[in-house]
Amino acid sequence: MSKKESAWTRFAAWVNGEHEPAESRLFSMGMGPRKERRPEITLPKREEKQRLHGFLSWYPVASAVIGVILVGILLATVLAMPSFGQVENPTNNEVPAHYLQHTREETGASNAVAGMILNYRGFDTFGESCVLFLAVSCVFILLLRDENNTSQKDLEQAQRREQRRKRRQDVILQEAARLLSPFILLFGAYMLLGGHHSPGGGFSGGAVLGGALILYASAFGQDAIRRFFNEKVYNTVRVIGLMLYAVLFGYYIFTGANGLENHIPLDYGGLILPIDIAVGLVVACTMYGFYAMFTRGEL
Amino acid sequence: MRPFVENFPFFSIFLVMVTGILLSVVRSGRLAMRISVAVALIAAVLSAQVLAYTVGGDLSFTYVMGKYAAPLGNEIKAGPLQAILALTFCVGMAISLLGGSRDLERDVLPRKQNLYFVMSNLTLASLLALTYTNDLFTGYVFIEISTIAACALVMARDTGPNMIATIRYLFLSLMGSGLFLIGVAILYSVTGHLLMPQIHDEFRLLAATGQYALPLTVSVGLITVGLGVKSAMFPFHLWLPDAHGSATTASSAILSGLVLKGYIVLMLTLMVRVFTLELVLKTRINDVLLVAGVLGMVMGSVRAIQQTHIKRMLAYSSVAQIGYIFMGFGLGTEVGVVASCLHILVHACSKPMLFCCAGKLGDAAGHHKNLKNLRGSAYRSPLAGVGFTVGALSMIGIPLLGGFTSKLYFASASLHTSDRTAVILLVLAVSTVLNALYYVPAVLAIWSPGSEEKLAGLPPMEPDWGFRVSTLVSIAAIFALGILYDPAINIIEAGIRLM
Amino acid sequence: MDLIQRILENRFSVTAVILFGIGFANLMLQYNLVKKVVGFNIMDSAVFLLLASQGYIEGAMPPIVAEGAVEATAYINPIPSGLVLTGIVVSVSVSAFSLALIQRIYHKYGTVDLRELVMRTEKEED
Amino acid sequence: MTLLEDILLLGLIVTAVAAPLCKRLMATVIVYMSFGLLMAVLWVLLESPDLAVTEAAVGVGVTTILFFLTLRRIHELKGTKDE
Repeated sequence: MSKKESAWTRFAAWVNGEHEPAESRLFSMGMGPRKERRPEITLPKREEKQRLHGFLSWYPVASAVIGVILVGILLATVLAMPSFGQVENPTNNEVPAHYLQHTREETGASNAVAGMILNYRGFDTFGESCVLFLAVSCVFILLLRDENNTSQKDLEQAQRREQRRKRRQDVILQEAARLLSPFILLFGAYMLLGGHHSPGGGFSGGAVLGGALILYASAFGQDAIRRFFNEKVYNTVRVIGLMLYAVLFGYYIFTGANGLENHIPLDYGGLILPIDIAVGLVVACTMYGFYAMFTRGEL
Repeated sequence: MRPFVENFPFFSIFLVMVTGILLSVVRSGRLAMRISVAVALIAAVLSAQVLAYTVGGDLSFTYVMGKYAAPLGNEIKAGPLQAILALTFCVGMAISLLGGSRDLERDVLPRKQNLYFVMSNLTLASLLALTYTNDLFTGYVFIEISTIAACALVMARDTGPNMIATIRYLFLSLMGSGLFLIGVAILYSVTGHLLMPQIHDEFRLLAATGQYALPLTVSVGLITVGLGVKSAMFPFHLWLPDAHGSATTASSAILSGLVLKGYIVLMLTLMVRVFTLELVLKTRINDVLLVAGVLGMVMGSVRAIQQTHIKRMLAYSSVAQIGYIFMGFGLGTEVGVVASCLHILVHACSKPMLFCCAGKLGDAAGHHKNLKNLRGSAYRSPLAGVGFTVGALSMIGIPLLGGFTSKLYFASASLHTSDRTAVILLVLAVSTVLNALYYVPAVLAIWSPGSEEKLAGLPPMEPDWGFRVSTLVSIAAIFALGILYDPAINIIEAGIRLM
Repeated sequence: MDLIQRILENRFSVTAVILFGIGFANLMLQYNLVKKVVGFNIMDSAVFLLLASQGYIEGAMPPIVAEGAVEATAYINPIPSGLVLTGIVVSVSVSAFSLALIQRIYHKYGTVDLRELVMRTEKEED
Repeated sequence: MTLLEDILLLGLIVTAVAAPLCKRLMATVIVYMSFGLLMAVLWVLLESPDLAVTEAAVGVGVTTILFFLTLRRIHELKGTKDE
């Protein structure tokens, strides 16, 4: 009786949440050796460390074994795959042939890659631009200065660094930046605007534009950039770029899927050129945004 | 000229994406939240229209994302199953945001709240795209969107353990998407296509001739494992409890209830539409899924019993529920897949509510999340208590509630397999008992009259209309799935048939 | 002999797979978070190499179509290039995100070693 | 051409192995940068100029800048310790 009562009191205590449930005894047959509980705060530190060490020592071994097995399987796989560089491979079917033969009259671009990613598979590329947008937003959440991630000490330190930078300006860097920035900007714009008939396009052109901004900012300080490129302009340009893409391509999808006629002219790259510009704006903003967040935590 | 309703899947995806982009310039967090909820509800209405249209006509349709069809350009495909899943995702997103809004305002800095809603909207967009997509590479791009957005949702709370949970989650997810991508690369190089119907044709041809047998098997395996890693299949679930347990309430609800399902739905689409169940059976991948599912069911529950932190308990419970879904896939029969789909719906309805109620109960007990400290909290917030109880009972599998139906369907699906029936029935029984062993004490704890003096000092609860609405809607959904399950089953069966 | 012949023929994909293994191992095994990110980047590049090598045709030209020439096999396959282009951008975004996260973690804990970090959080948890 | 390709492929493997093995993170990043450059040259040999341009601008350029900025923030570069 007393045993039963104690069982009952134990159960009541368990229900009240005072005890850990007696799971280990209930299911010892089902789960083999008793598993250790999550350590309480009162647990001695050494034990905790040992447990972690246990975890950390089998983990590398296991993942190394998994890695070796994976590579072995993949090696066998690629050796069974179609040979390198042959014309009769399964990938060289009617789809790339169609792209290559019709990209000019269907998309207005002679660069088949640009035609493919921005027209035939433009939805993927819209998703990709959204990935960039998303990444820079995440970096904003993480590094934009706020009370969580910046203490007074950090601010003072940043100020000191800024003053030191102003005192000792790097002449070589500044002269090089003054000399190179226009050319880099020009080259970026060329790549951006010529994406439909030569290598380049929105992504690389935008990255080069962003690179020029980064060079300028690192030579003359972000205050110099902020004169024409502050947070407001930044947000506007970025959102306008993506919205331009969304609206243009949404219109294209809507008309295409419903069999309507779209009124997009095919000269000068057709749909490709405006979308390239939109993507370029987004990418340039993204790259500069990364830089600004990574150095100072503000735009 | 196609019927106008066929534009709705595309409209819903683009609407949510564009809203996400525009929200980055909205200053006020509260306004951003209202817009997000409204947009999720509009998308839900659009999906409901698609559902009515596809079920009414017993059809599924492809929608060209551009001017050039099938093997050339992107496509999406919508049928009854996709429509009902999209509807569930939209409603689930609205429920999660409404139910977690109070915690959100507290956990996320006001200046960055609009960015949180950017993330939530893009998560929803990626879920919709993963549901509707008919293109493997679109799948990859949106998997990445949902990975980044989900990580951002976890880290939005901005505390130390949270960051570490995020980075572990991120690295494991990246491993998963790397495996998925190399699987896609291998599949592309032997079939030469990226659109699912074309891959299916090539796949069947190659399987019939026996050419490239090894690359095909390996690519199916890699894609399955990659998606499995991202959706917390059993041995890869280690990141989940930390990430889901430490995030803010709305994030936990979104991640547990919805994001995991996005990857599972893509896997389901691939298995049914591309590889087909018979061919998957031949590669024996489904056995791996079955074992992982069964182990997940048992181990997830066992670990959940050991937890004292209510959110971590719910997170481990998610591991177990995901195990059910994989078990259904692993059976390799159509009935099993139907049961899994039903379980996806049930879990997507009840998990967000459980997390929101847990958050509310924690509030009621003075921001404690330990079961011990939650005693009596249900009296301070009765609706949260009722919601938690209903959700918990549904997870255990009490008749009249959604969880019961799906478990019943799992059991009946196991009868269709020849040699595994006994094992699966046994595991189902064991896992039901295990579920009861952690949900019942939690429910009893919140309803047990406890330390009044401790709770008396707390300020009175403010009325939270968003939470009330979201809880009532989810309770209604759970009862609907438990009592009127016939229409849902019919829709799912039609959806699988028309995949 | 046949095997070596085959390996040499497929040297691009074989290299890609080896790189994938290296990247994968680093992503899993390194405790230093920055090195993990490097490992991830190597892994992604390996997949891109595998993809792009599938589109190559011996002796073909870049897929920039000249006026009038319509022989499709004269150019390499543009599809893998497009996919890789997407992939590169995605992997840069992910790297930036994880590096930002690493900065915050360092700011908070003063270390980028995962072992230490895990130990710290275990202690910190309620 | 084949010889150059082989050398580049070997170089890729060597840099990929070496990058994470370096003691100092600075060296890791520099070796990784050379990995990216080798990759860019390889894209040219694979007749994909689009990829080469993008890899050089995005993959090598921006990623490396981000890596270095991170190293400065986590005090792995010389002279960036707190004063």
